[in-house]
Amino acid sequence: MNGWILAATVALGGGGAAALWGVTTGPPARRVIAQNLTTSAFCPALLLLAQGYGRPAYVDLALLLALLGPVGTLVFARLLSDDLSAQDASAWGLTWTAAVLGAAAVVALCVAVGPGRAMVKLLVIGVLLIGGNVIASRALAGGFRGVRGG
Amino acid sequence: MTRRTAPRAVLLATGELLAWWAALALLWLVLITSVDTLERIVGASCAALGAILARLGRRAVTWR
Amino acid sequence: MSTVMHVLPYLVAAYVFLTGCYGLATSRNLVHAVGCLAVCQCATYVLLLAVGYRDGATAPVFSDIAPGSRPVVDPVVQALTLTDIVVGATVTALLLALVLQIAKRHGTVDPDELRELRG
Amino acid sequence: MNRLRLWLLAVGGAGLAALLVAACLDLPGFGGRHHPYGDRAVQASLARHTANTISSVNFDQRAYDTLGEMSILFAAVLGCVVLLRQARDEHRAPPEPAEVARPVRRYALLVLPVALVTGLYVVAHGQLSPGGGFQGGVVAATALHLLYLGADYGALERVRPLGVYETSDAVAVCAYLVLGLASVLAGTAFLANTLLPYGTFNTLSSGGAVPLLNAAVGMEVASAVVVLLAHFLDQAVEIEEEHGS
Amino acid sequence: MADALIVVVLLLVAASATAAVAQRDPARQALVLSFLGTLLAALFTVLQAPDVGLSQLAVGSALTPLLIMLCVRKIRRRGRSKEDAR
Repeated sequence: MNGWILAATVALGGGGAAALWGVTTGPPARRVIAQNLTTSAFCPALLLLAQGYGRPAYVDLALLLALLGPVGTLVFARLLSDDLSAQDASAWGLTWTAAVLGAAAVVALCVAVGPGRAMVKLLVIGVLLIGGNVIASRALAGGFRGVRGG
Repeated sequence: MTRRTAPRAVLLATGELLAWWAALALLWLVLITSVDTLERIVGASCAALGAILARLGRRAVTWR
Repeated sequence: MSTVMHVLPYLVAAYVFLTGCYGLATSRNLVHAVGCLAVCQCATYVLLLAVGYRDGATAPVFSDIAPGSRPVVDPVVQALTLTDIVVGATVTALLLALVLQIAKRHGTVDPDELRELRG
Repeated sequence: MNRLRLWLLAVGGAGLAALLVAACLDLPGFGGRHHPYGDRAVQASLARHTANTISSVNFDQRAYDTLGEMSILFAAVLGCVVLLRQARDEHRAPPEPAEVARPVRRYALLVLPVALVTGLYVVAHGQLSPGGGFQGGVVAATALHLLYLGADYGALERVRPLGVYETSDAVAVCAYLVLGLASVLAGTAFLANTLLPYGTFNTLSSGGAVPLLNAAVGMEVASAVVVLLAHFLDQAVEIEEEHGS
Repeated sequence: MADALIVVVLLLVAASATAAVAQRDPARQALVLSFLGTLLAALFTVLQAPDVGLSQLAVGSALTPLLIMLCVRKIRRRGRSKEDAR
């Protein structure tokens, strides 16, 4: 029984269900935050799967998600900025807990992988993920105030 | 000697391009698994492309 | 449990397809209809990949494992799904362009109102 | 009329559902061992030293099908360009510079080259690790639009001369065709991967023509997506109706 | 253990597909479609199809939402200018 896959199941199942509930209900501000947190839940899950299946090649998936996830959130932050500016769309507590959980997963994987090129790649993905999510939530919290929705 | 071709501006520009090129070449080396000459050549050219785009992007954003 | 597992992915694919068709048929906004069509297409991805799966197998990509060392899933199905995703994205783009034209020429994106505009 | 339509939908849906469930129950079990095509595809891919079997299937065993898919992409983008052009009763307002928060702008300028290099990495290693021309091309195109997301549409327009991308789109499609015709000129079949040496396994030059076709498709997808998004962005941000109409 | 993971992700895919269809407003549907795209990329990884997962990630996370949101913005902006002109 592979511990990594169990952790990935918990991340995908729990994080996925919470993000789905967040994306489908509540005010638009809360929905875009849930979409942002989807990335910070699924990227570590993909990393855990790559380790669980014993396939370092799957790490490229997490790399691409760490890059394009925040870009997707920026798309919504910018094009929904008129709806978001009305409500306060900042959930810094959630963002930082997700960032800490992501960092914990990356550190655990680095320990498991051992020093070398693979560890540096994991750290690059971790930095991109956490940086991307923090900036995306910064954009949601009012990054596009001067933009008239476009 | 317009502002753009003043030696100092040219120096700054090449400095920025080189810095971006070095960083992106390092990123390429991290991404690939096996390193051989062809990988280095392709990596160097992709990093150069990225450096040019980085500089163009910065100038496009700061250009008013 | 395993008998359910044998057929669950196909049933999920069929369910997603039917849900997409229901959304497409009862949509009151053409952009929403294009989204429902995208959901229908997602069903085909799930079905195709479920057909190609093999228990305990890994992907037939041998950049980090030795060929033949582990059982592999079916690559042909994955190539079909990859083509499906790319064509799906371009069809979505073309349909959205058409929706923009309809909105511009008829001033509405509600399919029912469009029907009444004729004549 | 609406009630009749819903009723018809319900009957049709129920019939389709019944047929689908019957079909699902008859399919071979999920996770079965019998994959005849898969085993042969893996053998053919390994014979030609292509580590990524999916890229080998896409660009070597079924390259003609990928040619068709690429022309679908080209035709769809052409359709969008024709549909979304500026009509007579519309004028083009210059995009007003938008004030974006400083950290967001710095993030966009930082991730822009990183995403481009990652996209090129995914294209270049298409025949080795997971990835390929399509995925890398879309990532590279999306990277370019970080300028719009991180700053304003004017900044993106300064960096993205549309004519260059339209010609590179056409050049990439022609490159794919020329690679195919090259093997015809050399005496074998169209798009047959028998011309170039297959190189050593799991290196960048392995797989004969697969990496070249990958690069051609990557360039085509990247420029096609840029052209596509350009026309959608023009419609959404710049082109406005004459208010008098 | 891998079966449980497949079942969990498949049920999530079914639920998010239902949510995507039930969401009548296109802007909010784009949000759910973006979530569905990322979830499908995870499902494809679980079904051992990384190439397809990469393709779904590239297309589903940034390209399709951007296209839909630009379309929504154009229709919403046209609606607003129509009211001013009237």
